Amino acid sequence: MQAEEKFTEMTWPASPEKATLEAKNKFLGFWFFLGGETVLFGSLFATYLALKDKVPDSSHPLAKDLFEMPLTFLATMFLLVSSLTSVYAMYHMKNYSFQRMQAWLLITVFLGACFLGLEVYEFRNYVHEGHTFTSSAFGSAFYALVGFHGGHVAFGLLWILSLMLRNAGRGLNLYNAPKFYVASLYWHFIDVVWVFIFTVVYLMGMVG
Amino acid sequence: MSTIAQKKGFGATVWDYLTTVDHKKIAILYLMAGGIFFLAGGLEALFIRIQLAVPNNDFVSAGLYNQILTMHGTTMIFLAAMPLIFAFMNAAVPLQIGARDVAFPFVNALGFWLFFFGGIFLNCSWFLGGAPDAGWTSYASLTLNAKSHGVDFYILGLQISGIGTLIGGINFLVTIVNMRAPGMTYMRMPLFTWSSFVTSALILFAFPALTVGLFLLMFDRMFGGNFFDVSAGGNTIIWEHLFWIFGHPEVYILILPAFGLFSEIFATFSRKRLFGYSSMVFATVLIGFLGFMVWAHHMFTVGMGPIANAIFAVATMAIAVPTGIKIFNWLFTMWGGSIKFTTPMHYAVAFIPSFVAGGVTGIMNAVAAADYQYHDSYFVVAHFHYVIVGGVVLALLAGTHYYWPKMFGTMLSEVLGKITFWLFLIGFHLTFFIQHFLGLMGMPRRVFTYLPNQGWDTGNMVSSIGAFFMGIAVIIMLINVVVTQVKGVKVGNDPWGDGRSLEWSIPSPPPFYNFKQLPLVRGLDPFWIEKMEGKKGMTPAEPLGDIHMPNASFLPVTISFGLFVAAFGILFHVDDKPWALPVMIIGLGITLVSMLIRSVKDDHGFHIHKEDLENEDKGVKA
Amino acid sequence: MRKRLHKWRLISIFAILALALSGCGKPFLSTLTPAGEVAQKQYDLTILSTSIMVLVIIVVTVIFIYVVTRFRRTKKNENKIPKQVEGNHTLEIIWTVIPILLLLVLAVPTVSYTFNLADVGPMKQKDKQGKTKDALVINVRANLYWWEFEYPDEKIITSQDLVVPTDKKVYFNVKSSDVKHSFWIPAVGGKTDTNPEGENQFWLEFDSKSAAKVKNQFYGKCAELCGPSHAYMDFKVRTMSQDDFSAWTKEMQNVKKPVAQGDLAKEGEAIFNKSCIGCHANTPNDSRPEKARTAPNLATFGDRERIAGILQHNEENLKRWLRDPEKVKPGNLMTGKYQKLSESQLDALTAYLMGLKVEQ
Amino acid sequence: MENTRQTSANPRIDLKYRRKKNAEEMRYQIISFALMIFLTLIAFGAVYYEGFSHWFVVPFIMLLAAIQVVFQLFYFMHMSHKGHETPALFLFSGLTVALITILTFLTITWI
Ligand code: HEA
Ligand code: HEA
Ligand code: HEC
Ligand code: CUA
Ligand SMILES: [Cu+2]
Repeated sequence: MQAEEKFTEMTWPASPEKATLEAKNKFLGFWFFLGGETVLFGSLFATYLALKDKVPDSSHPLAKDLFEMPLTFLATMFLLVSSLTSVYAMYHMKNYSFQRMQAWLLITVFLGACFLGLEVYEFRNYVHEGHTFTSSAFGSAFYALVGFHGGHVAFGLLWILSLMLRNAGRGLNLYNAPKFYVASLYWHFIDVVWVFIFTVVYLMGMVG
Repeated sequence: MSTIAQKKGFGATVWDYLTTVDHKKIAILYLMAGGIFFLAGGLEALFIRIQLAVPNNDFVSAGLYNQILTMHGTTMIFLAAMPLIFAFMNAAVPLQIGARDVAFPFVNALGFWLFFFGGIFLNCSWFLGGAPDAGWTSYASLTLNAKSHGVDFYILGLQISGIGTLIGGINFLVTIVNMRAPGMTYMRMPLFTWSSFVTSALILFAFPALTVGLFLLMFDRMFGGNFFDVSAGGNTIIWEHLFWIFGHPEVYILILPAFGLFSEIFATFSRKRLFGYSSMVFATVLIGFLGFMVWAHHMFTVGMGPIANAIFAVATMAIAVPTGIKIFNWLFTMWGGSIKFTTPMHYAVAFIPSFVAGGVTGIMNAVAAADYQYHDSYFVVAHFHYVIVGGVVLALLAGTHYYWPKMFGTMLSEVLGKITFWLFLIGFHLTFFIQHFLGLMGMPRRVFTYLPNQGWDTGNMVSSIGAFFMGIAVIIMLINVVVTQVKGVKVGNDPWGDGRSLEWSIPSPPPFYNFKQLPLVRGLDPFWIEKMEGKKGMTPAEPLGDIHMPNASFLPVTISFGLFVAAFGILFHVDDKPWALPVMIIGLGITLVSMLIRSVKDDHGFHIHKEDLENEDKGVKA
Repeated sequence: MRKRLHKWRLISIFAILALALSGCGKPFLSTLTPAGEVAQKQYDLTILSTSIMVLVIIVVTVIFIYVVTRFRRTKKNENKIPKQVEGNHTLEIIWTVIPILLLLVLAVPTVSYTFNLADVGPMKQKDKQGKTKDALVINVRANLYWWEFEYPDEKIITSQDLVVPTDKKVYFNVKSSDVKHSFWIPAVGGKTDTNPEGENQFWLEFDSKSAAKVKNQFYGKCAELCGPSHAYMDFKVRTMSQDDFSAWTKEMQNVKKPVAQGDLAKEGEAIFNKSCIGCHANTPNDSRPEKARTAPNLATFGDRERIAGILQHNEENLKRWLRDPEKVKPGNLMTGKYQKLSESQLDALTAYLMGLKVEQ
Repeated sequence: MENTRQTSANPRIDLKYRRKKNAEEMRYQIISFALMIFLTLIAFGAVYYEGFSHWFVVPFIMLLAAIQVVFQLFYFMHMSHKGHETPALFLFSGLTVALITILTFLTITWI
C-alpha cells in the first residue's frame, strides 16, 4: 500500500498534505467545512450582538460589569501561542521529523488545555455573579457563542491527542500526514474565531 | 476479488445496501427513502385537501390539522424533495464528470443514513404524543408556547438529517472540484453537474444558519435558554431571520438541480447542444449568489421598516433576470431542434409555463407594499406550489423516468408514464391555480377550516378535486415501477438514443467501478462528440490498470443510529423520565464508539486487479 | 395533435375561471374590492404587477407554442441531426435587458408605496398631555384567539369589534401579549404582524362609500399561525361617520358601572362578579395594566356582531360558548378557568351579558 | 481510485533547498506571529486606556482583529500559497454570508 509506504527525508514529498488524491480531497473538503463553520459562528455572533445586555431586569449584570481584562488577556495569549506552536508542528511535519512534530503538538494541546481551564474558571465566576445560561437572554447568547467556541477547543484537543496516540507507533506517512495538517487548520480556525470573540465580546463589552 | 455480479439472497442484498458506499446504490437508497417520504407527504396533502374541501369540515380536528400541515411541509421539503434531488445527484454527477465514485464514499453513506434516521425520528412523533404543529417554519413564539413534544421532534429530527445534508453537500463540492476526468474542465461540465455544484455550495452556507437556529430553539425548549423568551430579554425575530437565511437559499437548493435536470432533458430530446451554455452557467451561479441576499422578503410584514423592505424587495426582483435567461435559453435549445416527446420531455415542456407562472407570482410577492396583502394568504401557497410542484416535482418525476434506465437497467413504460404525466399536470393546475384567487379573496393560509359565506367554498372544492388527480397519477406511476421491474427487460448503454454526456457511454446500470478506464473528455457533451465521429464509446485517457475502490462499511448506519437513539433520550429528559439519561448516553456512546472505530481503523480500500478487469471483458464476450 | 388541443382546453378553462372569480369574492373581505386608500394602493400594485406578469407569460407562451409545434421530430426527419448552436449574443442581451426594464417599472412604485404605507408621522406628534395631536390612534393587542382595541387618547377599551371612523387615516400600534399574530383586514389594507417583543405602527383608511355597500362591516383575520384556533381568530370592523364615532366614544367614556336590568340579569351579575370578573372587565375604561387584562372586555358585549369572534350573536350560541368553550374554539384560554355552570346559571349569565350595551 | 498519484513528480528534489524554503516560511510565520501579538496588545491597550471615545475604540479594535485574522489565514493557514484559490473563494463567501447576517441582526432584529 503506497499510502503507508515508509519514507525518508529524501522521498518525503514537498506538500505531503496534498500528495495523494485522498489527501487533496480531505484538504479541500476541510476548507469547505471551515467555510460553513464561518457562517455558523457568524450566526452565533449575530445572535450575541442582538441580545447583548438584554436582561429581564436591572438586577442582572451586564457586559461591562462582568468582563475582566487580565483573564481575557491571558486566555488570548494561550490560544495565540498555541497557534504558533501548531505552526511549528507542521513545519516539522513537512521536514519529516515526526518526534519534533509530536512534541510541538503536545505543547499545543497543553496550551489549549490551559485556555479551557481558564474558561471554566471564568464561567464559574460569572455564575457566582448571577450571569448564567438561564438567567437572561444575554446569558444564553453569551454562553452559546463562547461555549460553542470552547466546545470547538475541547474537540480540537481530543482530535489532536487521538491523532498523536494513534500514530505514535508508526511515524509519518501519506495516510496520516493530511490528517495532522487538517487538524492544525482546524486549530488555526479556532484561533481566528477567538480573535473575534475577544474583540467583539470581551473588549467591546468592556468599552460598553 | 471477482467483480462479476453474483445472484444474491435477500439477506445478502439487504446487508449489501446497509453497508454500501457505492454512489449508485446510495442513489437508489435516496430514491426509495425519498419516494416513501413523498408518499407520506402527499398523503398528508390529501388529508389537508379533504379537510378543506368544504367549510366547517370536521374530518380532522384543529390540533391534528396543524400537525398534518406542519408535517406535510417539513416532510416534503426536507425528507422528500431534497433526498430525491440527492438521489439524482448521486446517480448522475460522478458519472457525468467521469469519476469512479464521490470524493468521500464513506461520508456519502453517512449522509444518507443521517438523513434517513432523522426522518424516521421526526415521524416517530406521530406515535409519541403528536407531531410538530407550529408550521414548517416553526416560528419561535409559537414553538415556545407549544406544549407537546412535537416541536422537539422537529428540532432533533431536522438537526440529525441536516448534518447529513451538510456533509453530503461538502462531498459533492469536493467531488466536482477534484475528481473530474481528464479534459473535463469546468466549462465542459454538464449543467446538472453545475447546478449540483452550486446547490452544494448553497447547502454549505445555508444549513449552518438552520443548525444554529435549531440549537437555540433546542436550548430554549429543553435546557432553559432564553434566546426567544421575550420576558427574559429574548427576541423571536432572531429565529425568523435564522430560519429564512436558511430557508430562502433552501428553495433554490431545490430548484437549481431541477433546472439542471431539465437542461439535460431539453438538450437530449431536442438533439441539440444547450443554447447559451455559458450564460446558463453564469445564471446558475448568479441565482445562487442572489439567493443569499433576499431572505427577508418572507418577513415584509414583520415590521423591519420601509428601508429594509424596499432593499429586500428590489434585491428579490433581481432574481427574475437570471431565471429569465434560463427560461429563454431552454426555449431556444428546442428552437431548431428535433424534439422527441418522450415522458421526460413531456415534463420538461410542461415545466416551462408552469414554472414561469409560479416565478412571476414570486415577483408579485416581492412587491413589498402589495405583499402585505399576499403574505400568509393562499396566494403565497399558490406561488410556492407552482414553483415547487411545477418546478421541482415535475423535475423529479422527469428525472425518475429519465434516469431510471441508468439506475436500474430497465425502461419505465412510456404509455403509463404519459398517463401519469397528464393526470398530474391537470391535477396540479386544478389544485393550485384557483388558490391564487382564494388568497386574494382574503383566505389566510394555515387555517384548519373556514366558515361558509366568505366566498371561498367553490374554490376550495375545485382545489381538493385537483389534489386527487395528482394522487391517482402518483399511484399509476407506482404501478409503472412495479410492472417494469417485474418484466425486467434490460436496456443498453444509451437507451434514449440521444444521450450526450458521459453517463450514457457506459452500461446501464454501470459496473460498480463505473469506468474501466477514465474517459478522455474533448468538449461539452463528450459522448455526443464521440458519437458524431462514429465512435461507439469514449476514448480512454489512461491505460487499463488496477482500480482502487473503497471498502463497504456498516459504521454509517451505527453512527446515525446512535444519534437516533440519543435523540429520544434528549427529548424525554425534559419529562424527568428516569430512562432518558441512560438512553442518551447509550446513543451517544454508540455514535462515538463507531466514530472512534472509524478513525482508529485504517481504511485503505481495495484494488480490482487489471487481470480481473481483462477477464471480465473475456467473460462478457464468451 | 390531440394533446395540444387538450392543453388549449385547459388554458381556456383557466381563463374563464379567472374571469369568473376575479369579479367575485365578498366585498367585506376580498382584497379585490378595495375599500380604502391602503387597499386601493395595494390593489393598484397588484394590477400593475399582474399586467407585467401576464405580458411575460404571453411572450413565453407564444415562443413556447411555436417551438413545440414547429420542431417536433417526425417519422420523416427521424435521423436529422440539427445544427448544434452555441448561443446568440444579441438574443441573450435582449432577454437580459427587457426583464430589467420591466422590473424597473415595477420597482419604482414598489419602493414609493412601501415608504408611503409606512408613513406614520402624525401619530408621533404628541401634545403636552401626551395625547396625539390630530390623529386617531388605536392600540391593537393580539391575544390567543381574541383581540383588544385600546383608544389611548380616549381612554377606552373594547374587544373583538373594532370601531373606526370612515374617510380619515386611522393609525395603529400593534403588538401581541403571547405568541405572534398578524392583524389583517383584507378589504381595507394589508396585514401587519403583532410581535411579542415590540410594537409595529401603520395606518389604514376606511372608505365610507365602500363601507356603506357592506353595511358598515368588514371582516378581520389573524394571519399568522398561532395555535389550534388560529382559523377562528376573526374580528369584525364597524365603520361609522366621524360624527357617529365621536358620539360613540362619548357614550363609551360615560359608561360607569353596568346596571343589570331585571332579576334574571341581576342574578347573572352576581355570578359574573364571582366567577368572571377576575378576567373579564365590564366597563370600557378598564384601568388595570395590560398584563391583568387577560380576557376580552365585555362592556359592549350586547352590541357585538359575533361571540368569540366567530359565532352568530344570539343567546343560543352564547350558552353554547359558556357551556363548553373548548368545543367552539379548541385551545382557547377560557376553558377550565371557571366552575361548571348549571342551565339556570347559564340563563342568568346570558341575560346579563346580552344586556351589556353602550349604544342606545 | 488513484489515491496514490503523486503531485510532485520527482520528490527527490534538492533537499537542502526545500529545508531552506521551509525555514524561510517559518521565519515569516514567526514575524506574523509577533505582529499578531503586537496587534493584540494594542487592542487591549486601547480598551485599557479608557481615554479614547467609544466611537473610536470599537472600529479600531475591529480593524485590528481583521488584520490579525488576515495574518492567521494567509500565513498560518497558508492561504497565500497557490492551490488555495477554491478554499479562499469558499471561505470568503462564507464570510460574506456571516457579515450580512451580523449586519441585519444589528439593524432590523429589534422592531
Ligand atoms: C422551489 C421553490 C421556490 C422558488 C424557485 C421560488 C422562487 C421565487 N420566490 Fe418564492 N417561495 C417559496 C418557494 C420558491 N420560491 C416558498 C416555499 C415560499 C413560502 C414559504 C412559507 O412561507 O412557507 C415562498 C415565498 C415567497 C415569498 C414570500 C411571500 C410571503 O410569504 O409573503 C416571496 C416574496 O418575495 C417569494 C418570491 C420569489 C421570487 C421572486 C422567486 C424567483 O426566484 C422567481 C423567478 C422566476 C421568474 C420571474 C419566472 C421566469 C422569468 C422570466 C420569464 C423573465 C421575465 C420575468 C419578469 C420580468 C418578471 N417567494
Ligand atoms: C416539496 C414541497 C411540497 C410539495 C411537493 C407539496 C405538494 C402538495 N401540497 Fe403542499 N406545502 C408545502 C410543500 C409542498 N407541498 C409547504 C412547505 C407548505 C407550507 C406548510 C406550512 O404552512 O407550514 C405546504 C402547504 C400546503 C397547503 C396549505 C395548507 C395550509 O396553509 O393550511 C396545501 C393546501 O392545499 C397543500 C397542498 C399540497 C398538495 C395537494 C400537494 C400535491 O402536489 C401532492 C401530490 C402528491 C400526492 C397526492 C401523493 C399521493 C400519495 C398517495 C396516493 C399515497 C399512496 C399511499 C401509500 C402507498 C401509503 N400544501
Ligand atoms: C382566564 C380567565 C377567564 C375566565 C375566568 C372567564 N373567561 Fe370568558 N374569556 C376568556 C378568554 C381568554 C376569552 C377569549 C377566548 C377566545 O376567543 O379565544 C373569553 C371569552 C369570553 C366571551 C366571548 C367574548 C366576546 O367578546 O365575544 C364571553 C361571552 C365570556 N368569555 C364570558 C365569560 C363568563 C360569563 C365567564 C364566567 C362564568 C367567563 N367568561 C370566565 C377568559 C376567561
Ligand atoms: Cu392569532 Cu392566528
Ligand atoms: Cu424566499
